[in-house]
Amino acid sequence: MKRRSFHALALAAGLLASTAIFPAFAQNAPSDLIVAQAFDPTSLWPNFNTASDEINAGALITEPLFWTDPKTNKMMPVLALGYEMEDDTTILVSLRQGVSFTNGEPFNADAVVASFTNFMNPDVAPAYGRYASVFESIEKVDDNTVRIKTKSPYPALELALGKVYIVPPAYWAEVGADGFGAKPVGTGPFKLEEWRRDDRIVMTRNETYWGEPLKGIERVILRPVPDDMARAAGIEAGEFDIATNIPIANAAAIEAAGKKIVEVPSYRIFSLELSNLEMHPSPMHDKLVRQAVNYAIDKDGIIDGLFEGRAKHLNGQLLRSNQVGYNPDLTDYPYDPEKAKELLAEAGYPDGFEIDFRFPSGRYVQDQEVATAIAGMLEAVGIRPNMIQLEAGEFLRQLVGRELAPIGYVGLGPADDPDLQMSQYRSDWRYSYVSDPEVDRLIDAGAAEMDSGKRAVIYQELSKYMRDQASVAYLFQNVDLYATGSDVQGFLPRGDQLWMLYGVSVGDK
Amino acid sequence: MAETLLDVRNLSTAFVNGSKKVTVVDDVSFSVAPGRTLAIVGESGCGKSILSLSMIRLVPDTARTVGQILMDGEDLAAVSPQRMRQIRGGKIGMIFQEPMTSLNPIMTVGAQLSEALKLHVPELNAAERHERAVEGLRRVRLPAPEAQFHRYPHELSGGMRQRVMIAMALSCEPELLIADEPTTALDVTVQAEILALLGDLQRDTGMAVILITHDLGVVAEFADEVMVMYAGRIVERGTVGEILSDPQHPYTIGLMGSIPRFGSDDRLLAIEGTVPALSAMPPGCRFAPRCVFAVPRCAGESPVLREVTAGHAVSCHFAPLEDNL
Amino acid sequence: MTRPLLELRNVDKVYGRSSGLFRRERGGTYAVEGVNLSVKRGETLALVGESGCGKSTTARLALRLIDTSGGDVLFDGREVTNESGTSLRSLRERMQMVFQDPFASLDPRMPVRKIIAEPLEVHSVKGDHRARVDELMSLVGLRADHADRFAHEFSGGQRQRIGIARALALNPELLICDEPVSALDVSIQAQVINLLMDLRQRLGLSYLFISHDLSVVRHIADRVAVMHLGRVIEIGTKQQIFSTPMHPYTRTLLSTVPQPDPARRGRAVRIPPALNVTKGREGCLYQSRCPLASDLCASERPHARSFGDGHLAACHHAESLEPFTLVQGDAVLTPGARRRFDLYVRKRAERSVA
Amino acid sequence: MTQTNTVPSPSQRRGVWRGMLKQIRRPGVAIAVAVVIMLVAMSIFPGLFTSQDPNLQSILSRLKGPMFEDRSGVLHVLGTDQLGRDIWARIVYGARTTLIVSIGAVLVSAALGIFLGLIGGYVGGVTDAVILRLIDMQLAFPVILLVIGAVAVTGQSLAALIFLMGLASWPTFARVIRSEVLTLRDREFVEAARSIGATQSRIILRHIVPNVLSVIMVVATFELSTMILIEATLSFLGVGVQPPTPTWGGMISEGQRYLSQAWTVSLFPGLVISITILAINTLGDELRDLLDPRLARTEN
Amino acid sequence: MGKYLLTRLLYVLPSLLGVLIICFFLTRLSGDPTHLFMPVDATDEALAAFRAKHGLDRSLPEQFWLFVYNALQGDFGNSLRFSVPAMNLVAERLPATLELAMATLLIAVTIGIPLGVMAAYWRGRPIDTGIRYLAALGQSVPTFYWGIVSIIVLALWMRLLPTGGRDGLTSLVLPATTLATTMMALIIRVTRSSMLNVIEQDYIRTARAKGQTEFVVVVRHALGNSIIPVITVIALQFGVLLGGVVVTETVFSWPGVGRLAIQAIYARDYPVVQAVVLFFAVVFVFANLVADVLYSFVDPRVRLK
Repeated sequence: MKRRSFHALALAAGLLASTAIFPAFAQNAPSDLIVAQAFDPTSLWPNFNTASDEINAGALITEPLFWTDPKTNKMMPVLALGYEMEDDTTILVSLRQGVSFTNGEPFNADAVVASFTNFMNPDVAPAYGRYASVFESIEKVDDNTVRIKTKSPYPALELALGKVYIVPPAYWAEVGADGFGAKPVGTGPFKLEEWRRDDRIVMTRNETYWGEPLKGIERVILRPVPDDMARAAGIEAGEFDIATNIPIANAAAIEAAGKKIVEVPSYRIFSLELSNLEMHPSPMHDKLVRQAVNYAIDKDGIIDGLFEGRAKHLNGQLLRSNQVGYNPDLTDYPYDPEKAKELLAEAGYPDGFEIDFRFPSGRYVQDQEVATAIAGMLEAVGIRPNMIQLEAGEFLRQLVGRELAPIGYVGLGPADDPDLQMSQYRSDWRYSYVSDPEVDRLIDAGAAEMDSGKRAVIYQELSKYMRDQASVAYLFQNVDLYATGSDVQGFLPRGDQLWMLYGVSVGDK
Repeated sequence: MAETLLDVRNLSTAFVNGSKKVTVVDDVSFSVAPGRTLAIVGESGCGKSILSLSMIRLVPDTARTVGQILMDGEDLAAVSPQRMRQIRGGKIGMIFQEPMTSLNPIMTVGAQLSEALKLHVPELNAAERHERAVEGLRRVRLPAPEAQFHRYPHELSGGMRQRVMIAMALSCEPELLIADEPTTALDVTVQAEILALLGDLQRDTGMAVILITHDLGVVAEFADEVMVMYAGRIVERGTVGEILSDPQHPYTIGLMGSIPRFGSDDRLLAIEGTVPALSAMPPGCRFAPRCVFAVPRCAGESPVLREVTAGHAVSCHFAPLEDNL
Repeated sequence: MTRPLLELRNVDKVYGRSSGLFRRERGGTYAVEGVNLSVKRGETLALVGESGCGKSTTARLALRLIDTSGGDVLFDGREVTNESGTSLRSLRERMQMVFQDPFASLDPRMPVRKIIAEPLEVHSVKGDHRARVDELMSLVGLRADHADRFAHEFSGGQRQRIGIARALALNPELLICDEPVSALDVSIQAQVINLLMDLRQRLGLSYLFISHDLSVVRHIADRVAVMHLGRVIEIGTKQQIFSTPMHPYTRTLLSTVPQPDPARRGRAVRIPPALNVTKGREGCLYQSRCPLASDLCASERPHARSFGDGHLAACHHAESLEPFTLVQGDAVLTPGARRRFDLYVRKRAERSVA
Repeated sequence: MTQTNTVPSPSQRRGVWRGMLKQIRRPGVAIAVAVVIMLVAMSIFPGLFTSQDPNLQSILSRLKGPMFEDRSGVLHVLGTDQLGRDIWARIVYGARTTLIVSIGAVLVSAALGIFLGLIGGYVGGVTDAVILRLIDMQLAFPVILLVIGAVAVTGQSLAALIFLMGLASWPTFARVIRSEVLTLRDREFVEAARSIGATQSRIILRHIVPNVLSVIMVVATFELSTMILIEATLSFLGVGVQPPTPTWGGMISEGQRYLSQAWTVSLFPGLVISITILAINTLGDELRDLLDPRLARTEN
Repeated sequence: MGKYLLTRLLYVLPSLLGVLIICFFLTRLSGDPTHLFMPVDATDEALAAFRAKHGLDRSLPEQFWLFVYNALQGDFGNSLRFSVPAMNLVAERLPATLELAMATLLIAVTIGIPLGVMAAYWRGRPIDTGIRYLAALGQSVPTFYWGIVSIIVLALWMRLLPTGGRDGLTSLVLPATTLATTMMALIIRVTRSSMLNVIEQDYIRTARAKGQTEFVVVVRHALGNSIIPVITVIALQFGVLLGGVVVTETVFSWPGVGRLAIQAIYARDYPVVQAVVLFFAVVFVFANLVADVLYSFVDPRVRLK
């Protein structure tokens, strides 16, 4: 029996199913700069939080006094004109004149004093307590000058000064920190037009901006795109002009599509914490074992293989080559599994041992992969790691709770200063897994020294000592990958993943 | 029989499953005249329901039907599906056994009635349809037909539902009504009522009725002609008087003997054994394994249906029994 | 008079009167109301009525498969209503049930041997269960070597035999048969009826036999109780009920039974359909269908009155009923047909001997 | 009963299993059975299917396509993954973990669901109401969120994962079993068992349970495929089975990062999952068609 | 019916409360979240201040009572991360998620039901086999994999659709179809099995005996009667759908509740997790309530009293 009418139904349904509607999707105006980051900010006040995606967004509107320029690695004045030290603890900062906030409030010493006062109040800016505690007081000298006092001589002063973003005091008093975070007003090149949470932040050009207008950019649109693959696909498809945190696996394809990849050596240093804390009894208390771990790991394999060369060697130390205190005489432990086995035997573990190995998943670039690779290398010399994968939040909790032991895979990315960097290994620091009086002594010495040359010597000594002790297993320095459209010029982020659009232009080369 | 409304010739229906073929209705021929009632009698598994569905071509997809179904000179076995749809519900109405499940539970009585009208009397407008549907409900003596129109099947009792089914089957004034066990699921009191109603309606409209039943009592009350089926074949055919008063086939005799009657307290004359499975039909006479008169010949040779008296046909090697045994 | 084997005294069953957490209902539906019945030893009491009249409920109340809402059920003088646990189970050894649907009443996942042996297991009967099952199967006319098959491999009639075998496993005194043949084909039905009658004779069983088919009832019963909307409206011996029915409803039931008699053609009797009465159960529940209904019927519930020798009927107008004659069904066979029947009976007997 | 719907020769069908055996003659079913047998063999004797170590890594020969032969002459039939491990070997060895996790989770949820479903359906009343509320509660709690949240608490052990996935999925069983029991409870053969004096526990264990087993099988096959997917999704979200233990879901989620570079890395485990689920579903459908239970019977 | 709905809602309340309580303890058991919100090098004072501000320094029972007390007044606390009421965050992202869910439902239903009907109608034929395999395929590919593959193929290679974001109808297509695959597969299966059941019913034969066309028989008589299990499954799958939202929204940068949820879980933003879970639970309950109401429209035998 034929059931013709039913065939008709089937046909209609099939057509309905297959005919998706594909109208051309909205193209963005050429003068829009679309930036894809991983996360949507919680606040557009840069001092609300320390996450780079948030600071980057807020810093397009609100500006700091100083900014360390990644091109020169030198501090350049932004809202300040310069500073001079009256003594070891007193700084006189002169301010740029004729600048005003987009709501009409003038930028002057009062605004700076008010912003510093906010910054120094742990209730208002709790995230910056470590830097705020540096400052003793701030006072207005005249409309264009302020005097800042620190509690004690502080070598990383420029860094601290650069953290403070200047807000209009009257507006701030009116809306408070939360209100400001939602609707910031600043002196920067852009002002907020629209913020659709988790979707987009639209900023338009600040017509009264004091500096050079950015060529070819009328609007900046920040899009949170949490999935790495999607972000890479978006820049490849030309939907974004700038995308951050590009997976290495996608870099080649993006370049092949005619886009640019920007490689930025990160401040983030990757190592294995090999705990010798009393609370973590393990073979890692033995220097020979720690050295064995260092010999066992094929750094080249990781850097060239897993990262396709887009990572840097550490050269057996935790300071980067362009930092004060870098020791050019040190080199990486060579990859020598035989030596590692010998050392293990010498330490009394000819048959190796089993040990917990904790690592995050989803916190660092290819973290699970690197950890698995390292586990394989350790296994090869007889150290049988029991892999414990930690979800990102849990990982962070264990890190600061000193639970990431006996072996933990970490990538620490402190601010760009040898003291801040090395003091993470002081035995009493919250997440230090090194307990060594000599290390503590050298760290203290470095922190008290204001003279750059003398500091360098102390840190070089510290690095050498730690390498000999194999206090950690040295892995690599991360390289952050950014991608930009072919017509975006001058985009260069910093190693701490912060970027400004100063000097960026879109259009003709 | 003067004129013939429906003439079924050599109708066979078989289920085909891969290489297996199971013949459920085997070479059945009969005819019905206008205004007359033909009862098809048999137990479950005798093929009577498939026969009725074969006539209106509603057998499952796996079934194959051959033979002729002539109605008003048209061979229903050969007409187009479109034409067949016009005939179904138009010239031929059908009532099924289960009034509880034969009505669509999610449509009102009225909607289901109107549906048939819409299909076969498309010239009616909505108001006329409504009127005719209500009239149809009134005709089957459903109390408060206007109210019933808007009710759902589950709100009606079994008897009322069967009335609705009848109203539906008759709504387009069919020339032939096929009633498949229309009263089996009903209480005796309701059964009596429905049968009486069917009789009245048949008198009024002059339609022919094919009544399918296993109940010889129902046959006695309602049928003119009777056709007894066993295992897919006609075993005996005749007028109601011939079949009930003068049964010839051993199966018919056994069937009558199985019925407890108000007169006798004797042991029932049950037929031993069970109906053979469709897939395992005995060769020869299909009743032979259960037949008290069976001889080896029965198992090897299928008897033909032949007339013992005019119009009274029996399919048994020994018919008429008393002469041939 | 000896003590009846089973006795129901004023038994009620009401549904829907329970009060839930959020609703509080009153009234409810009487499935069974004020039923008085008794089954004597060796007797078959038939319970007849239309569907929904409460016959199956009554059977389940007797077996205490459901609890009564009021009244007493006595088995061999013991209160079934109050029994529980072991003593209830010991009562059940003596009182078993055969169910209507041979397809639904056998566990599809159990081989027949286990089904039949289950009562033996449940009641921890000692001895050889295997032999007992074989014995039971041959008793009900099944081949013992089929015992390892599953229920669905049997035909309807055979399944019903399995059900009967299960019910007989514990040597009960009373079988409650709930429409045991109504789902069967005519020819099979006759086999099962014959079996039940044989068993009664051989094992000295008593039956509470529930059926809507008056022909079957007439064939098998000693006494008959007619139920209508949850109440017994007439009870008496088979002769009393079939010859001198004293309730109009009984008469209607009797006259609507179709008989295989061509002389009856077109003579169907009509009565109005039953109405479900849940509210205002005042007066006679049959009044809406009754041709004799009067004001008295509307205001006063008729009580069962005796019409001699255990014949009770609940009708105000029983005395004013006209004499009743039932059309007999088999007076019409032609002489040839009679000869054929005789031949058939003879042949049948010969074959069963062989 | 008329014979309108009679499929020929129903009386010859002996139970589900014989029906199943008959169906095997159909090519689709035969393939499904073969796949399942192979999977079981793989998880018990992985060594029969590959001679390679699933965890042996070689960073230099990572992300190679199918039929890649490395320097030592080893042929990687399906290529290598992001750490240069043999994909086929990982698929073979991954079968065990994948099946252990998914079957384990199904067992946990079945045990819990069947128990509560039986109790709820058979006992009824307040108990049933409470169980229904529990079902509501569990269903309203998104599985993924529950597992992510709980894994943070329990840590990512295999046992915890199995337990949590099972815990999150019991309502499917409970609902189906409950409604099945509700209809069974009033079936005549259960009444028959009561009439011969069988105890409650006997009725549940001997009559109800055997009759819901087939439905349980159908639900279980369905749930099994769901579990494989949930495990994959959890791996994607970073809370799946611990590396380096291979699971198919984990392989997809690791491999998806290299889709633009080496799409085969995630494709092959994906294919294996599809084939597996196809096979399981085919068997499940076959079971369903044989038993005709309605998975989604309306509640109450 | 109003009374019925009210009763249903009353029944649901304990379930919702249970969900909230489980959620509360589950999140609290996952440890002190302070470090996740503060920089790793934050001072101890700042950490203490943060704890005090959000009541994290109190004992668990104390926190619980405070939580219950506030929750009863409709206050689910402020997000630890955003410092705004958690419910506001959910409410902000609600339209996006509902839009996605509705589009998904629409796609799954408009494709799934006809395919399921066709499979049942042509049971055992090649088209049935094909549709069943299609359904199995839809069920066997993880959502995230579909998502990424469709981004690469449709957005990157063919440039037909945007890779993500929420920008008009075109941006809805990919996430909705991705999310719809699993549900569609399930709808196909359930529709098929339900139709198989219904198509053998007596009233289908009645409709055919009336001379009704196959199309009307299938659509009006059969589909109408087989839709209830489908509705049930859709309502039940709403929970799963919302779970899928978590992944899909992340992959397609869809600014909805799912993404908020996953971020909140990773960040241990308790109040937001609670708010999201409660929201999911309420949506689920609501979906099932809608299903109940639909039953009574579809099937007159189901009466809501």
